[in-house]
Amino acid sequence: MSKNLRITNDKFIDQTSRISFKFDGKTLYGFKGDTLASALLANNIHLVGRSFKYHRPRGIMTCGSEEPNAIVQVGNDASMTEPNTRATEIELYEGLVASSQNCWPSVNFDVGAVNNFFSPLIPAAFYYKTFMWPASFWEKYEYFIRKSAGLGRSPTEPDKDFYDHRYLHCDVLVIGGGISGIIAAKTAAQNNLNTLLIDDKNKLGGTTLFQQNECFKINNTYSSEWLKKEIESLNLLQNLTIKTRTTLAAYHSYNYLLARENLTDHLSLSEKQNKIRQRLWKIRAKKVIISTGAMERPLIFNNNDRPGIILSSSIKKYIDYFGVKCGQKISLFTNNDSAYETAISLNKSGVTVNSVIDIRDKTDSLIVKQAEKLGIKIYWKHTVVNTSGYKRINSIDIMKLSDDGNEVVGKKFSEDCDCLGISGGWTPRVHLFTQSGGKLKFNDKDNVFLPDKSELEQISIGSCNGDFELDSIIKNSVESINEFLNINNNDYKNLEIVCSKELDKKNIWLLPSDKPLGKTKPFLDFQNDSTATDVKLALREGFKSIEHVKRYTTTGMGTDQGKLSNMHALGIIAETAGVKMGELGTTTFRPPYTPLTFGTIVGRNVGEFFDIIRKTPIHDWHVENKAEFENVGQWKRAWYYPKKNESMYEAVQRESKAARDSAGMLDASTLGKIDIQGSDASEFLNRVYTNAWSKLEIGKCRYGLMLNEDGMVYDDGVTTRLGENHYIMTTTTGGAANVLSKLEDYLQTEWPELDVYLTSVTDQYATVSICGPNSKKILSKVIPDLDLSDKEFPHMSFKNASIDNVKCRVMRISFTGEHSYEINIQSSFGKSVWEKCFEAGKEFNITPYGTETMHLLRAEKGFIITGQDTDGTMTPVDLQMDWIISKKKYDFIGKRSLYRSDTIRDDRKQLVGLITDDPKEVLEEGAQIVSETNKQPVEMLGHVTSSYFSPNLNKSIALAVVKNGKKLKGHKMFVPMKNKTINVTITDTVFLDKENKRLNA
Amino acid sequence: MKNKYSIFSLIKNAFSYHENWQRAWRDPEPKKEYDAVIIGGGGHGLATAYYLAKKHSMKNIAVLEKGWIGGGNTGRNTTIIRSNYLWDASAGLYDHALKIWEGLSQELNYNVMFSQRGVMNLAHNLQDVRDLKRRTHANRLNGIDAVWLNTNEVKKFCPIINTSPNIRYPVLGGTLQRRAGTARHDAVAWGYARGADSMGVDIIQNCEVKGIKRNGDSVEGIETTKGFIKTKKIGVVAAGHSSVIAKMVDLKLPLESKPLQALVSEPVKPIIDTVVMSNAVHAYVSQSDKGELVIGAGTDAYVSYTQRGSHDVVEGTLKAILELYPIFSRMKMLRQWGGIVDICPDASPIISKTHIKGLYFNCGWGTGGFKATPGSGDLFAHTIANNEPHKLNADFNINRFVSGDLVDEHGAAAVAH
Amino acid sequence: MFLINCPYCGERDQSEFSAGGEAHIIRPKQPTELSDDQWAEFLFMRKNIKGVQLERWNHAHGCRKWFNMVRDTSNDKIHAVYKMGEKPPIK
Amino acid sequence: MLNYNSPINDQKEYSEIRITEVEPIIKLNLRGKKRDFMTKIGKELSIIPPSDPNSSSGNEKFNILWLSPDEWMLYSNDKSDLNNTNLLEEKLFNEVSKSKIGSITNVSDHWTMLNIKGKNTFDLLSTGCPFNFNDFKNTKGAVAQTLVNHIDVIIHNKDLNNLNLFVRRSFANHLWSWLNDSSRFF
Repeated sequence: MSKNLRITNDKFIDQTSRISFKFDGKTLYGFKGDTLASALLANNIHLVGRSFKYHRPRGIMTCGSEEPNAIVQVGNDASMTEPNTRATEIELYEGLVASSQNCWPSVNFDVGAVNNFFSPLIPAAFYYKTFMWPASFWEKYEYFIRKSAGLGRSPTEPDKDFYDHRYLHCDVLVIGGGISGIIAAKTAAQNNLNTLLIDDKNKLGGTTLFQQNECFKINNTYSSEWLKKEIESLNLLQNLTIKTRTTLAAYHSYNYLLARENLTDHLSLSEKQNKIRQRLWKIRAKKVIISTGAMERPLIFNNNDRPGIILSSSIKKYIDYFGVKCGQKISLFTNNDSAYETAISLNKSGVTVNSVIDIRDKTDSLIVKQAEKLGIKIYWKHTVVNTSGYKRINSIDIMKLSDDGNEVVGKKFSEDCDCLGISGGWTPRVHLFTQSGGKLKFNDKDNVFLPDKSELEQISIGSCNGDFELDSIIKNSVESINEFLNINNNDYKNLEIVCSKELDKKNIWLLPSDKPLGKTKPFLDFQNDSTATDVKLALREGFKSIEHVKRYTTTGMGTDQGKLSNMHALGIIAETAGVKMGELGTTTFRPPYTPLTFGTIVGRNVGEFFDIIRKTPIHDWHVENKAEFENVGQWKRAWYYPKKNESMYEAVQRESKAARDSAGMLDASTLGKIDIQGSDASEFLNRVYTNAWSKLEIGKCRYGLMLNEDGMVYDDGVTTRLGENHYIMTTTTGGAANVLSKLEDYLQTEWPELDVYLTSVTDQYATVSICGPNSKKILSKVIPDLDLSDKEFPHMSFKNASIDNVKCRVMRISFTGEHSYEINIQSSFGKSVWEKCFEAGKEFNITPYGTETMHLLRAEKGFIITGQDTDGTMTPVDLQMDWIISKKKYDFIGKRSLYRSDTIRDDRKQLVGLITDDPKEVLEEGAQIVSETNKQPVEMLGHVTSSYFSPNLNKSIALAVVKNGKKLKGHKMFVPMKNKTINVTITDTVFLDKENKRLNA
Repeated sequence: MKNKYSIFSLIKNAFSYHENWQRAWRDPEPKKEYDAVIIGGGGHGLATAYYLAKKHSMKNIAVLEKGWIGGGNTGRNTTIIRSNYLWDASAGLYDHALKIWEGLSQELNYNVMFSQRGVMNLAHNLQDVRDLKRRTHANRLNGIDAVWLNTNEVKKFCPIINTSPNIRYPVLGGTLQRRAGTARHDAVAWGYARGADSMGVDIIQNCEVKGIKRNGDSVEGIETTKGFIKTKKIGVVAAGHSSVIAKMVDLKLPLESKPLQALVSEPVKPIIDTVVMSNAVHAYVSQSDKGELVIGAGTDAYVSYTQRGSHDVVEGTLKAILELYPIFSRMKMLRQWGGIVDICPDASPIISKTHIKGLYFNCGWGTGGFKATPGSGDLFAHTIANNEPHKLNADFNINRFVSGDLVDEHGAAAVAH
Repeated sequence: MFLINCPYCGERDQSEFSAGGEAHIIRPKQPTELSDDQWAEFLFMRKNIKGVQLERWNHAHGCRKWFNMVRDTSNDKIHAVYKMGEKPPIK
Repeated sequence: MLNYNSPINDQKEYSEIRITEVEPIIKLNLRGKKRDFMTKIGKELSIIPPSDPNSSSGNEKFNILWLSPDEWMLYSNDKSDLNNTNLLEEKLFNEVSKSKIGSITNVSDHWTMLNIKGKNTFDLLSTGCPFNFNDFKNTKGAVAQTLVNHIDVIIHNKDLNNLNLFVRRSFANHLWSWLNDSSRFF
């Protein structure tokens, strides 16, 4: 690093520990504590990137999160590289690799720069006005537009880093560890409020931390010295938590805030290993104190974007904090006092200050006098009209301002410089305040927006609240804190404060030039290359509202979200349109305050934790036996059990056949189970199901259909009467949760008079279903002492039993049409019972089957699956299940809707069976059904909902919904596929054992 | 007539430093009376006015906008355009729109940047597959381009998708509509505004509707912050605020207005060249010409007019994005925002007259209104001009909620469009 | 994320709750007596108020009780919560 | 004999965190609105179900956790064998459900009980739980029903940095591995 740009300054960076890093392939050196920006400047590198549209050379302009230009690609590893990172925020670490963006082949020679030459042709929003001919060519134009747009490169491999979340509840959250934030945090914590103080930098103290100027003293020491003692005293406070490197990202209503803590980005590559990279703090604060400070504005004049043009206060930080000179011959251009602080710091450090160009009339505040004393040249009432130097500023043109400040007068003269510091005054950081829904008011004196009304428990203090003088910052902060926390803290009452006060202000949003505006390039949004000229064009074309102008010119749409540009855009619009700033309103600052990494927002909920996995008590057995699994809601259900190299089709054919020929077993534990007790249980069921329940005998089971209030089928399942006032209801696997909350809703809001209690017992019981001609034999081996005779234990009934002294409930119900039983036993014994049944069944070749076979078997019997054969538009009548609608019952959920003019139509889509002419041809589920083949477009009468090849019937079968299907039984229909048409015949929905003989086989 | 936009007009104006461009639209004060007034200066409203003037030769029209045109959902959506809907009625409606989109830039002499980069809907479970195949078949028979892609074809079409069989909800396939794509949302509003204005339509911004004057069962005019405006025909295209306007005439609509959130990443060089939607895992993404990833989140379950939603919705969406695109983990969210969408129980819109004579409503677009903008405007204009619906919007009347003849597109709308 | 004061459990994060829409839409005691229009009114038509609205919420991941809320939909401010069956508190 | 399988059956140690599955434990869901219900339960168990929200009552054998104004969960302090569960369930069922003053449901296997101990216990929970533990952690016997990583849980504060967490059995495995994954960063 070039020695002569570093001064000795060990206060904040460790100049003894040298760090090597790479920028654009070149190996460079910096110190521990440097940012990439300060290290580059120390190496005399200003040109770091190219602008978005014109590809103009751009350099480091700030020292913080508002940086519009110096955004770089960090790292070159395909999985760990990060685009669009601010050099001003990257803490230097050993092995850091960074490169310029948006330039090709290199930042020094960028082909894209031709755009700058064509810039007269491409004003704001030019693309709306062209690329329209020939019509078909847009995609081709667009291809090139897309290529030249974008800034950095996205990673192309998955991220290897970890991210994490933490919830935190505190009494007081203080955002920003500058002088006022530190006072606030200390005061709150001292008064037994559990307090969190966060700051985005790695050290507390804000800009006061390095303020060593005679003009700013507290109790006869530099304000920085005084503040250091305050900061040290924080360590003694019990209930104060301090988080540095933590940026407040979003401020939502109800004082819910998101903050990103940066844990490893500043560590060397080796130190980063296996640590959490970033943590998102989800903060719920009773009270919030915003002390985010203010940021310096640029000045808007011709060619104000060259590398080497830097905000004056940043130049000060680079010299006073990092010990880095931004140049050897620096000129300063300002409309306020703060540039003089910079001048004095530079002068102290032996940097030549050519001059201070001040647009104001002569003023003699303390600090100005100080500067004059040091012999610094000042041009009062002058302005910079142009700058020169392509890749680095080398000179500026200066002219005198007219009295009204609207034009320049007199003779133009030049001044050579290698760096220009600009200061357009200060903008309070009100972003978070507005994010939280707070309203702003405009202050004409300082030309700033300030916090006004807020609904929430919050205050803004310090310069983000419009206090810019050291004494008033302390005085007003303390007052508001006392009032807000309703305490009385006198610690800061009798401080002896010396500070220079700004006596005179002057603000010109767009500084005049000697050239016509159209010929100049006064940049507003440096990243998006939108100029004051563009804004005026938008206004000329009738775009009035700030949001219109913003969108039309893309001002403020860059990665800095217009932190530097918004105020001037507003100012110029107001001036041109002749309205007052206040009336114009401001653009809304949307979260996040600074860009937030996707990984941080998601935390650890990636990969296996992307979504919850629910497992049945028998899950492990399915795994051990090589089952393939199907996702059903959050459940993992055994789908089928392939043997050796069996395909799914082969496995399902085998399983289905076995189940009907001898015996099969299914893990039905995922079905929802609701325990219903209470003296009105029967009445309750009457109201929620379409059929009648009062007469169901104890010990008997019944199938029920549940509708939505709109009459459409919602869920179904078997419910068993366990006792006089005791039922157990089963629901579909997917519907379980919704059914329970729907039923609770009716109980609590519509029928509070009913004495009914619902308790979910889905996870309490494992359900082993055994079906097939031999199921009875098998069960009798598992539960020898249970009488399984049809007389004692008929279809649709249940028995209490026990297996090895473990109680269980056995239902004789069937979803396959086979003679079958369901054993419900407490989950902890589920796997064991399953294994016992499997053992007992071996001699009968009992075959475990999964959901796919279950679907096939029930389809052979024409049983529906809600959600597959229904789609929220099917009534029970449409399903040809009229029999399940009680005619006697006065009311049940959804009944009224069944009698609306459309739902009573008898030509609605109805569930039917389909047989293909070619029994080998299996229809595609979702295929459409038509009655004629030679029309386009043709009316679609319905679609195939379920379709399988039935090994038991040895032919293809399908269920479908077809318009007026009931009446069309026996009719020929067509299923038009992409390349062929399949002939089908509409049939009854029951394909196998219409007489239900097998139930008792 | 306005001066035509073209590369030549750009060159010409370059010589005068672009000092001589005309206003894109006038900024008139409202007249005493109009033949028809459109409430709502979003894309749909401006398009309605444009087609009333263009096709139904009604020139004395005003569009009233509470804020600034295109400032509502038009300027807040994720600009996806497609027509691969399930039911005939919807397919007809949205494909009508898609056909207009295909020539819109030329029609308006304003580049709306409609780019047909394709929209792909992914299936993650067996029911997804059934539903999407059902849709694909229906689309094909409706003459709408849609093809089914198996997992490998999905990967081929969009290589950055994680199609590993080992993820929580593996990609089992998808359906692709190549004619579908995206457009530049602001340009649509501005293009229609410029076109309507040049035919004499008054576009009146910062003009809030305070009340609707009725005489018996027909409308007489509108009370606004800029005074009373007489008119016999009122077309309401107020999206999230439809119910607010309806209340002025004691009309209740089957609508709920809910926050819908979206976000963009920082701009990067081209990385994804199509639109991918996934209902099952709640993620959809495309990349703007500027390079930003445009990501749509879901709606919140509660009514709100705040244009803000809960953070959980955004977190859930990005979770799904990283599941399908793990390479985006280090990308950064640049900006998030919300819009207010008016949702019908059947997730289909209402383009209909009402029992009040001269009062028409165009609402209920939920999360999917942008894609329909040109078609919606065209059909609504037809309905207003003839006091009868066009056959393409006949099924989208208010009465369907009484008869029960709903157009249930929940399948298609499970997340958002 | 709202901070919702469950009438039974106290202040909890919004994520523990689920929203149930407009409140006090009482299910007709005799649906069969209603015309299609009246039934549609109950089934689908909503006030969808911009401003102070009465709505239903369920502490789904807490005590599972349904309750009512007075909330301003124009700024999401919650004015009050009250139990099922209770009269809305005067605003 | 059938063998008993609990979903996790394991214990893990991390810095200042110990997570253990404790099974089998009797768990009964108690529902009732009427006063007789309270007295009946009180008589049978010599513990009155607490009427204060988010609280619990108990003795050396049992705890009763408040779940809602008309719902409680009873669980035993010690591992218990099956027969006790059945006897207790039957007794209460007859006294309460049969006599129409409420309901009694066996949820011993519906819920899985994890014990979490150690200084970092609440930090661990805060990685995925929006609940405000500031007061809770100092209130012995406090009860919270909330979400941990989007999974419903019931948390019972037994002692300083020592709590029992109940999760539905089918979720237990997932929550277990999630908690372990989170713990390794402490």
